[in-house]
Amino acid sequence: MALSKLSNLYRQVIMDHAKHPHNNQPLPQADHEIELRNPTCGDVLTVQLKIQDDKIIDVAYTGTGCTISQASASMMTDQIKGKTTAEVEKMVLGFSDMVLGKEVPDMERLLGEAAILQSVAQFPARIKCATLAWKAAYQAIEESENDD
Amino acid sequence: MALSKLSNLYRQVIMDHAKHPHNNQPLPQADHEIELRNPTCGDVLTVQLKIQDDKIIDVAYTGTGCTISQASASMMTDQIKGKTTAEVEKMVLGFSDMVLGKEVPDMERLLGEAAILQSVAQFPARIKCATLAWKAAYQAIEESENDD
Amino acid sequence: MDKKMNDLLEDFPILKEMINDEKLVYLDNAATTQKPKQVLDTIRYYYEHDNANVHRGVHTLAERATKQYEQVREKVVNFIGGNDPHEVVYTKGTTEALNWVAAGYGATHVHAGDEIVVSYMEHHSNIVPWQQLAAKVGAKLKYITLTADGQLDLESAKHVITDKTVLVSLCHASNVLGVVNPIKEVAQLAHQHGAIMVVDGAQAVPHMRVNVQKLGADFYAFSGHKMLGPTGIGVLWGKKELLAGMRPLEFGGEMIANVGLYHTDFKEPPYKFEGGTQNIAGVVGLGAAIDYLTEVGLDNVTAHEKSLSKYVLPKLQKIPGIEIYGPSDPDIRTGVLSFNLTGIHPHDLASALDMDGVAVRAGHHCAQPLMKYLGVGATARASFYLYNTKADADLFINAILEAKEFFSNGSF
Amino acid sequence: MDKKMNDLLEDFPILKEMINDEKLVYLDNAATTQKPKQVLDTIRYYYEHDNANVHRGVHTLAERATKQYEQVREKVVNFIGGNDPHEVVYTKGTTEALNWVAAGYGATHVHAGDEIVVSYMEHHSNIVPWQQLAAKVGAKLKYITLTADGQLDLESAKHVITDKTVLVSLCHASNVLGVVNPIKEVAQLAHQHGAIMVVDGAQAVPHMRVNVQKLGADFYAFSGHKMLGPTGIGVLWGKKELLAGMRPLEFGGEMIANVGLYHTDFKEPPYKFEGGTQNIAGVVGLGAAIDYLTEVGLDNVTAHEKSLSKYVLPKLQKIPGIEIYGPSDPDIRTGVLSFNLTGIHPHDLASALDMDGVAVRAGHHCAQPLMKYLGVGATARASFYLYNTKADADLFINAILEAKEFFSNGSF
Ligand SMILES: Cc1ncc(COP(=O)(O)O)c(C=O)c1O
Ligand SMILES: Cc1ncc(COP(=O)(O)O)c(C=O)c1O
Repeated sequence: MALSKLSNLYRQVIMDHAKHPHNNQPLPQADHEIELRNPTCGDVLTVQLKIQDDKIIDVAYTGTGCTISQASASMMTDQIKGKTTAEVEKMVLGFSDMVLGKEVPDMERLLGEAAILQSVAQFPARIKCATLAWKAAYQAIEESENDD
Repeated sequence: MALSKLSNLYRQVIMDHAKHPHNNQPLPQADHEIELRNPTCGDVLTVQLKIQDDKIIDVAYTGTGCTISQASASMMTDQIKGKTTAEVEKMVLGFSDMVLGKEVPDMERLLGEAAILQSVAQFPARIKCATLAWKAAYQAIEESENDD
Repeated sequence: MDKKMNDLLEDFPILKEMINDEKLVYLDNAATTQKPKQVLDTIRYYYEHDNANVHRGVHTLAERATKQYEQVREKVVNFIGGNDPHEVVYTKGTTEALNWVAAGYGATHVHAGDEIVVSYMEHHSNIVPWQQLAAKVGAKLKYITLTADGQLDLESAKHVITDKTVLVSLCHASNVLGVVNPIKEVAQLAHQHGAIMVVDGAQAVPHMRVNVQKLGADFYAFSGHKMLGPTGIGVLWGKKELLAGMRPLEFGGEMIANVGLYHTDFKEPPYKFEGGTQNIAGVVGLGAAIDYLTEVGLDNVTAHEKSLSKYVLPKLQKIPGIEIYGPSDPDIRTGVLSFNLTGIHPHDLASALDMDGVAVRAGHHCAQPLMKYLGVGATARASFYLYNTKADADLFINAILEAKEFFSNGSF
Repeated sequence: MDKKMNDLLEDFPILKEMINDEKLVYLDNAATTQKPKQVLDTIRYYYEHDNANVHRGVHTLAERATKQYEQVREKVVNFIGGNDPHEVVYTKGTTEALNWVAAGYGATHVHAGDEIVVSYMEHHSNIVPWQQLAAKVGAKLKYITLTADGQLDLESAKHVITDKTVLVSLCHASNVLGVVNPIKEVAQLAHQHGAIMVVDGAQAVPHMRVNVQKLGADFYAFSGHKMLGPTGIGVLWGKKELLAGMRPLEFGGEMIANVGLYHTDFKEPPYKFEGGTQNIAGVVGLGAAIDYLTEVGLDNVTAHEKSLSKYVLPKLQKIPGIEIYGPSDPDIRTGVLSFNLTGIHPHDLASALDMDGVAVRAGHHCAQPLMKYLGVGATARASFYLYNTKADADLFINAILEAKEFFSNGSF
């Protein structure tokens, strides 16, 4: 059937994250927050961070969206928790390159489980869905740096 | 030579009118005056009329333009002098139909010498040049009727 | 029309395109339609034989181009039931047309305290220009509500339109709900209150016989690309008196009678609005699209779409967990079907359908206020047109069932 | 390029068109150019394989259309020496681009008492928008004069541009006088006084290598149809910071981030300016035109035009009773030649040339202030492009001589 290619995108682990997303709740102690919108579909995602000494102490997100944006947000929160802001910035750029189909050195180590979203590169219309949460995290960190 | 068709347009009598136009001076005793512009080429033509008891007592024009617009203005002034305003309105509509290539009943009688401009119909880009003076006369008459 | 159907399909080469190894089933016609050979041939012929700039030229090509450019005005006015080609203004599309009405007419005719009325089912292009206008002049923007099944609520219209209303702007057909609005009734209401009636005809002109005069429209806008024509061309039809009182927004080029150093006189409508070189080949292509639709017959187009929606709607309604927006009676529906499946985000659904070659849209369809009104973030939308077949409808339904299976049962 | 000349002519089928039984000699390129097969093929291919609406779609065609639409932005920015595709805004043409700068940037950045500077050689599209703006905000419009031989007078520019100047807008190349303006010098002058530099590049981009950054332009506008591309598409290039501070003028469709009932947030540039469905096929065709010009090489185009004007200018200068506007030195001229013959109105001349298949323009060339400045009502204009040949130039000169004979000696 023609949907076989679809299985490349909707891997079991992605479906699991989308159905049972991690860190999908408000973060009352957050000190930085960014709301981003996927203007094509109207989906809205809010990423909240608690940053201390340039480290992501905690992270969570709220908002609705498709499987890809939800799974990506869930994985993102898993992966960046405990990392330094510099590390996260590098991860976001790596993630963005990855879904654009570019070669990312050391991808698996850099992005952990989120590396599975590499398959989004074959579905260009879905790139914006995948990057939304990561972009929000990046912007929140940038904001935090401007605070200093 | 390829200019042979051109002789259809630029007949001797048209050239003569253009070179030595009739009634091509200001008309101090005029009681109606319309200035019209051919926006494509920027040519400006002012037609002045003296109307009494619904009759064109005198008519003249000033302004510059191409051979066709000059000859047409010159012939127009010749032809409408002494006619009633109703007759002139009919002439203008007939002239306009003629240069658009439509059948005009009794054309020669209606338009006199100006019927020679029929050939303009083969040069659609020049129709505006040919009709400018006639339109101005028409509008001046309309204006005069609104005065009453 | 069905008898001619096979010939008609031959006119649209893109329908043979393979998408993800499946034949294309193009159901995104509300976004833009495909173009028949006749339109593409006409555009090409124009460029290869007649291409020149219009109006300004004495030479033969300029004359040929000008003639065609002006003849299409006559085609347009006949097509939409107007009577004066000078009431046809060429624009980039519906969006530009509505913006010109808002900024060129509205800005001088709508004043502080006046009210502008739209509905909850409008496309952004028929909301945001009025928001901007309202904010600029201090007018108020009001929304007509919808009935429970997604039709324009005429009772609401009667309340919302008052003597304070100066302008009502509604879509003739919705790009989401598959309904046709009672423009004639609303126009009467508007006129009773001294307001003018603006109509967004983007989803109507391609699909049904439109008569702007019978509708009582004062301005009527539509796009070429949604009716088999090229992109970058649309029409603003407006009543002569209103166009005369409307300010042009693009100055320069051919819209001018006389330019002084510090002052300029404009030409009469429609020319005063057409500043700069227009999309001449687009105009010529629009003319070819009108010819094509006229040949097929607008009534046949409407009937064909209705027969398709009668065919597909019951099948769709039977799918468990589906929610379809707009009336459930196919008799009052157009070929636009918006829906959601429980537990499947429309984006995921659209990706799945695309794997089967089925092109549908997912998102807010440039109607965010309507989405909020319906309480959804987004929907999937399939929109049919004259070249779609029952086979397309079957493939569409099958693709949905497959996608549902894929996402619900984890068949991966 | 001359070696490739024969191949190149094959790319333009319209050049074989017979006009009044003579082969077309198309010398109206400043009005609009002809289109090579490659451009027409690309447009057709797009419609037959990839046509969909951009940005909004999840399906394959939408993705293909979007990709091409955005790739052309990169082509454009490379072509004109910019560095950020997001500084490229698609417009209907130069006229719309300049109007958007006037109404979208000027209306909020030009204030009462400020001065706007243009020159006497501007096209109406680069005069009337500024007149309108000046009238609206109470600013003053000032004109840089020309030297006796029709070049921009830099001394005048130095007097006219002062600390009161907030905006200078000049054509890069004249559509009448055949001159290229010293934009770089004027931009420096403007910047010294804190003014921004707007450039009307309609007659430059098709004919010479342009680098907006080296020129010091702040906004730069041009049209696709004058550079082998389709009608209905043009570009406004603007510096990021300036585009960010510029108001969009067409609201609706894809330019929106979020629409509430009474308020709307716009996207970032360039998207906030591109409201409604754009001329997508036009964009694709513009991309093909850029590819074609790049392949031929802009320097070759310039050299070819220069060689033609060097060839034809002396022949023209020798005709008794001719007056040619602009510099007499072919080394500083483009392929645009405006002239008058004593005793023959340019309209009559153009009709006569048309009988010989030679297409030239007659009129004010949308430059009425310049006509008044030159003290003429109208001129004839021949404008050459890359597909014109020395044979064309000969036919042109012969046709003039014939026409002169016809009108002066009464050979009829
Ligand atoms: C110098 C110049 N500026 C502006 C324009 C206007 O361009 P468009 O008609 O493509 O908007 C033209 C073309 O007529 C031109 O020659
Ligand atoms: C109802 C409606 N109005 C307006 C528009 C805007 O049309 P365009 O994008 O051609 O300007 C659309 C199409 O998207 C529409 O469906």
